[in-house]
Amino acid sequence: MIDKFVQWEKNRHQYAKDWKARTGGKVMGYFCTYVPEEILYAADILPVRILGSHEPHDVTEAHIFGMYCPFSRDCLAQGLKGRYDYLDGIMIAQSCLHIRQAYTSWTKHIPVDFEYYLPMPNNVQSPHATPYLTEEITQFRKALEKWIGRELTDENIQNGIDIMNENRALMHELYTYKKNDNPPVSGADTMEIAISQQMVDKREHTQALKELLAELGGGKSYSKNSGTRLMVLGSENDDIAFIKMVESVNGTVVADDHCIGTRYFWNNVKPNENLVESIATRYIERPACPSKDWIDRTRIPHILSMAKEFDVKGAIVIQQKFCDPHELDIPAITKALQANDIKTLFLEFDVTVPIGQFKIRVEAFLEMLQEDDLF
Amino acid sequence: MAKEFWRWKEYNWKSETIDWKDGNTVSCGIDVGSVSSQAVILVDGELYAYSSMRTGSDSPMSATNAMNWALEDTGMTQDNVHYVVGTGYGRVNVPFANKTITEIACHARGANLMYGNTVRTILDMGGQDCKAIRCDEKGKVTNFLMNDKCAAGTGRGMEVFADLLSIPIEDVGELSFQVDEEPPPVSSTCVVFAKTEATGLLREGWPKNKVIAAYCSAMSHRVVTLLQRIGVESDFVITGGIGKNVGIVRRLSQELGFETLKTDYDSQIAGALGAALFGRALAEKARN
Amino acid sequence: MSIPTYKTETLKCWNKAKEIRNDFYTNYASAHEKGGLRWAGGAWSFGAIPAGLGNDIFPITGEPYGASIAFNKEFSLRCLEATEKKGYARDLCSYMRSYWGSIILDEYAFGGKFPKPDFMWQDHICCSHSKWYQVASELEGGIPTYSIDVAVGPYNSVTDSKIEYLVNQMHDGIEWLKKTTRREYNDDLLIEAVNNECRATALWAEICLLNMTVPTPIDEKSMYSLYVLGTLEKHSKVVADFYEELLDEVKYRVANGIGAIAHERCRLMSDTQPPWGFLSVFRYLEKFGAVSVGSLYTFGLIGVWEDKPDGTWGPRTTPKELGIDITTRDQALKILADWNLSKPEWQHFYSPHLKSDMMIKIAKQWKIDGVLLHYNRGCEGLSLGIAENRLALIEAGYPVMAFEGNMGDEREFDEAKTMGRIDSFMETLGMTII
Amino acid sequence: MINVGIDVGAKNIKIVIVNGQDIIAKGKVLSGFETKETVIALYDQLLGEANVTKDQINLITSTGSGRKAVDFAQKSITEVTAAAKGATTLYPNVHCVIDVGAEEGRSIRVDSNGKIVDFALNEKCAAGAGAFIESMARALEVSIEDFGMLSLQSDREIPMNAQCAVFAESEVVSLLHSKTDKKDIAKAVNDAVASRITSMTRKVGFENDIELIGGMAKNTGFINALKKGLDSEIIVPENAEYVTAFGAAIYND
Repeated sequence: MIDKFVQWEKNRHQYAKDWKARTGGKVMGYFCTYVPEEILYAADILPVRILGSHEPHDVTEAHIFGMYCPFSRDCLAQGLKGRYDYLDGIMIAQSCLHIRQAYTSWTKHIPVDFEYYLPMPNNVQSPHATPYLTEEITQFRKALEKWIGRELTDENIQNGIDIMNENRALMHELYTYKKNDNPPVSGADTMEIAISQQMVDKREHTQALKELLAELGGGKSYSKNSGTRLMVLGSENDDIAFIKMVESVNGTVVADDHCIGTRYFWNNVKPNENLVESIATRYIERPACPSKDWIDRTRIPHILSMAKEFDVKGAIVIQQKFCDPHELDIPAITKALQANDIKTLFLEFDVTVPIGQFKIRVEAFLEMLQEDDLF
Repeated sequence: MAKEFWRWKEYNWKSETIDWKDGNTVSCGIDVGSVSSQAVILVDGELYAYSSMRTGSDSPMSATNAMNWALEDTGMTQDNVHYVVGTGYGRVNVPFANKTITEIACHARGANLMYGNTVRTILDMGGQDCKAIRCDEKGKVTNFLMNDKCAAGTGRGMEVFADLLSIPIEDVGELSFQVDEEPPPVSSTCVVFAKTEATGLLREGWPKNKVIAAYCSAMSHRVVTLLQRIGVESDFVITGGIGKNVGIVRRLSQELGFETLKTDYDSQIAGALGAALFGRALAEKARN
Repeated sequence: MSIPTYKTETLKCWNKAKEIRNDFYTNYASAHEKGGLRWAGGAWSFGAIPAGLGNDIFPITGEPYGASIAFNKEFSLRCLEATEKKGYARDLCSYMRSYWGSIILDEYAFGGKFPKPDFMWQDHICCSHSKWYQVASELEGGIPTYSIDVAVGPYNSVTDSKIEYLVNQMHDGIEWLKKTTRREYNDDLLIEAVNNECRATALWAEICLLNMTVPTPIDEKSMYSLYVLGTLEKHSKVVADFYEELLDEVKYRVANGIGAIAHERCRLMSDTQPPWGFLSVFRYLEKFGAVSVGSLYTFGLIGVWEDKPDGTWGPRTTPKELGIDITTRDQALKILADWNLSKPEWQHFYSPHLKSDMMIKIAKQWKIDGVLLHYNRGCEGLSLGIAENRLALIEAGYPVMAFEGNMGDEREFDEAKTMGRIDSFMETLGMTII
Repeated sequence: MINVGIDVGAKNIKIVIVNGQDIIAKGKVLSGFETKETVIALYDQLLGEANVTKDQINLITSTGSGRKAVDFAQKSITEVTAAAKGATTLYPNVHCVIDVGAEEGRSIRVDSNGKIVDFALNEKCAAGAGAFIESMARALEVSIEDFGMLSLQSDREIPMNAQCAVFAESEVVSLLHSKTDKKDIAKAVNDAVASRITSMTRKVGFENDIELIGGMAKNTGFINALKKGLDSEIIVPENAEYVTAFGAAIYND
């Protein structure tokens, strides 16, 4: 069953092309998980998150100054190389400045039929953020209606909400299995599922998840791994090769706080009479991206409770090189974790990671966590 | 390159007092580093013999060579060794290793024996990276940090320098103090550019010693910042090749305000020694 | 090529500018002695609002303070390293790292211990701005902090709901200020401050406009020391009045053909903050007869502009000039929000293409021969999209020299290499040292 | 008219003596520390080879990072200008000059008249230059000459992460330890440097023809990687490392 998700993730572009051919629908490429996909599903548009490919490239230096995060440069590279040539539209929901550059260069050099910048508020801790975002999503809805040439009814919106909610709920259920002493799904496989969740039609993804969960319910396990329980957290991370390496040296990734993974699906829309407002509320209240986590640090209690819930022994703190928002959180989060007897290993990610050099650190970290009697 | 000034001397040593045949457990640690490889042989935890050699591009070979050289005129053969632990960059390629353990754990363990159980902070300046390690009284790692991005402050950097100035690497430290006053540190962070900067200074007529001093202080300063990020707690020691470079060691402890503990052991064998100690524990564990 | 020669004269109001700057930093430090209050925040923050708490409220703005630290290389390095030791990344905003370092070392760049603010008042223009003070507050052991989100999109897309989002946060902010400082709030002081801010920022634009003249009356190197006052207290009467005085002097220079440099024969513009410790770069350019007449940064960060009917750029018409008499708090806040959202240097946060258009506009209107782009590792916000700006400028036919550096971390600026690069660039423009 | 061009680079000093545009003598020597003395020695030797006397020399032009040391040169120009001049004189259709020396990589875009339109240089780190290859060659224990050939025998793609020469060296070491074939590593290194240079070249924007000059022009594996990266043919003049000195020699207002 896992293989289905792996295939989706590996052949993401082919999948989208086939989906288009099959449904005749439009595909929207999006940056950042603050994009309200509910509205896109309401409009029968397939949202596909723009991600990098983890190959060294030499096409972005002319467009993005090298001091910005490698992930945003890797994303733009995919566009410049024509890998997303099937997109009908491109959009971004406002978060950090880094990824914004990938979007602005994209709109200039890889023009598409429809482009949209959604000014997602940063002050999510202000009571005025929700009404403001409600209005912005309403404007976005109007722009979409204009583009697709039809009105979006409340039934459509409700439908979009249902599709997203069901899929997010099932991911939650999957994660409950990762609380087991021997999680039936490895961290690497979980990541495959989480990545495919952001590019595959949620209805298909939901179907596959149901089948997988049925298997797990029946006691099936896809993982022999029962190593040291680890949490990964920090910047965007879809580096499966890295997770595989960690699990190859007897670590097991059981939890995460990444925008691929829990931050993407942790909370759901609680529909009320004003559907758009209920969507806005969901995005304001979701586990925050560090660029929006001020003045209070809401991420710390969230991460600590997750670490407790999943019985985490150590945390690997991942940061995309030059990622300012995370650089501004990591010292505080590390301090909080260590104060709660959760040791941390900090690693800086680039487009590709030096597995060899990182392996030493991960192994040493695991040796540090292991209770052995060699002393 | 006529003479390679950057090369560390290769050497081996053997105890005159211990007869390995009297020992119950003979354990061996092999540290295949990126620049040099060491083999250490312990008899019941007592240092019996060791060797240090340059790592070749074929690491299994380097491991075997180091081992054989340590065994030289001991009458001991590999079969007499009960347990071998491999560590270092090339640890996975020690053909005859029973187990591998990272050099971070091994350096802490080794330092614990070499300098005593009061050691809390270890600076391992290896060939290509620089590790700051915190450990407890058992020599178990509690935290560690490695330098990223840039190699200024690694053994390799110093070697590039020794070569540029045609000064044997062993002499660099002492020479760096033969200056009237401490010059400002070289500003460039990139080893390659530091080299250019040094060339420039020499062209301006700076004496070699002064240039060396400028580089040593730049290097120790970079390392100090790394150490301070993880926090230095005494006792503080420096292992690895650079541990022998007084030019760095003295400046370092000066800036840190910490004296580094001295040891009669060769600071370069800390990793292999730690590995051998783990080897002994593992061997005895296997027995009972 | 024949080399022109112009009259030069040092600015008369130079010392006055210095005075105002020094007063600003001493007033902040000594505020408590006079029973006043201290607040810390960014140069972009809505300083006009705390002004409503009384006439004894003294701010310190983080960016110019960080720049002041950069001028003192010894102190700067100690600050940066103190911050690194605490585990903060070396590639973060160098103003912010210097500012934190000053707190950690508990040393004030202007003598004595670092004066703790009573509260922090910020706005969130880049990823770092609110979090700068989030961390600063942690380092200070917990200082009440308030920050306003202004990220509602470029000015050309502003709607009532966007303005409302800002204004609502401002209203809450005023209540928060009252609660935090236990002071009454005076709307008249707010209104006065808003009017001063509009006046000062429009005046600065008018001053910059005069740099269209050949020879340019003031060069960018001097402008830095003058525009900085706006980054300290753009809402204060002192600054607005000073800009009136400065405008008169610059007009006098234009009228009398007084130039910034003696042999102006090549007009450059720059972008992003310079490496503050190395303004020598500009001196070096003068040897070629090249002068930087400004940048979107010096023009548009404190200057507020608008498109004039003839398509050129000019100072934005102030509410007073429009005959608007501000009478209520809400009206003042709306105007303050709208005014700040129209700030040119704010637009590029949404699109480098908007910035390229403005830069090309400047290049045309100010008769620019070449552009120096400082790829500034120290500022994530202003370096945003700089690579696209470079492409656009070259496409528009302007020679560009890009150099990497850092406004506040000299370890990331290679002076010798940059000078070498300038040699090459000048050669390509057909210029040699005079 | 007999002119001289002296290129004082980070690693080598190159001198070219021309009669008009014909090279009548050329030579190179390690820069060392006594630059001026080294230059004079080589200069005198070349005068002999060309058998011309000092008073026959019309103009001496110095260039390169160490050009200031040549105080007897009447003229001094930057390596960017000299490289463009030399390269476009040899091949007038060239619109893009790539110059990769020991410690600097440069991409220069020129118009049809050989005028420089834009140029880019590698920043604080030496990863985009020859010194990088040197330290890699040392780690592989092969000569720099063999390095290029070696890399041609591989068709594997291994990404190199480290941008720092010394760190890349340790990455190479761990590749060696993981039993990666030398030829594959050599290719990975050449690809890494080529990709740096390709980026820089894309930054200045390139049109054909492209000409590669400087010491790295001897590294065939690098040239291949560069062709692949830019997806274009690349002209490599003979005596590629003398082109900058040549450009200085024939440069005059």
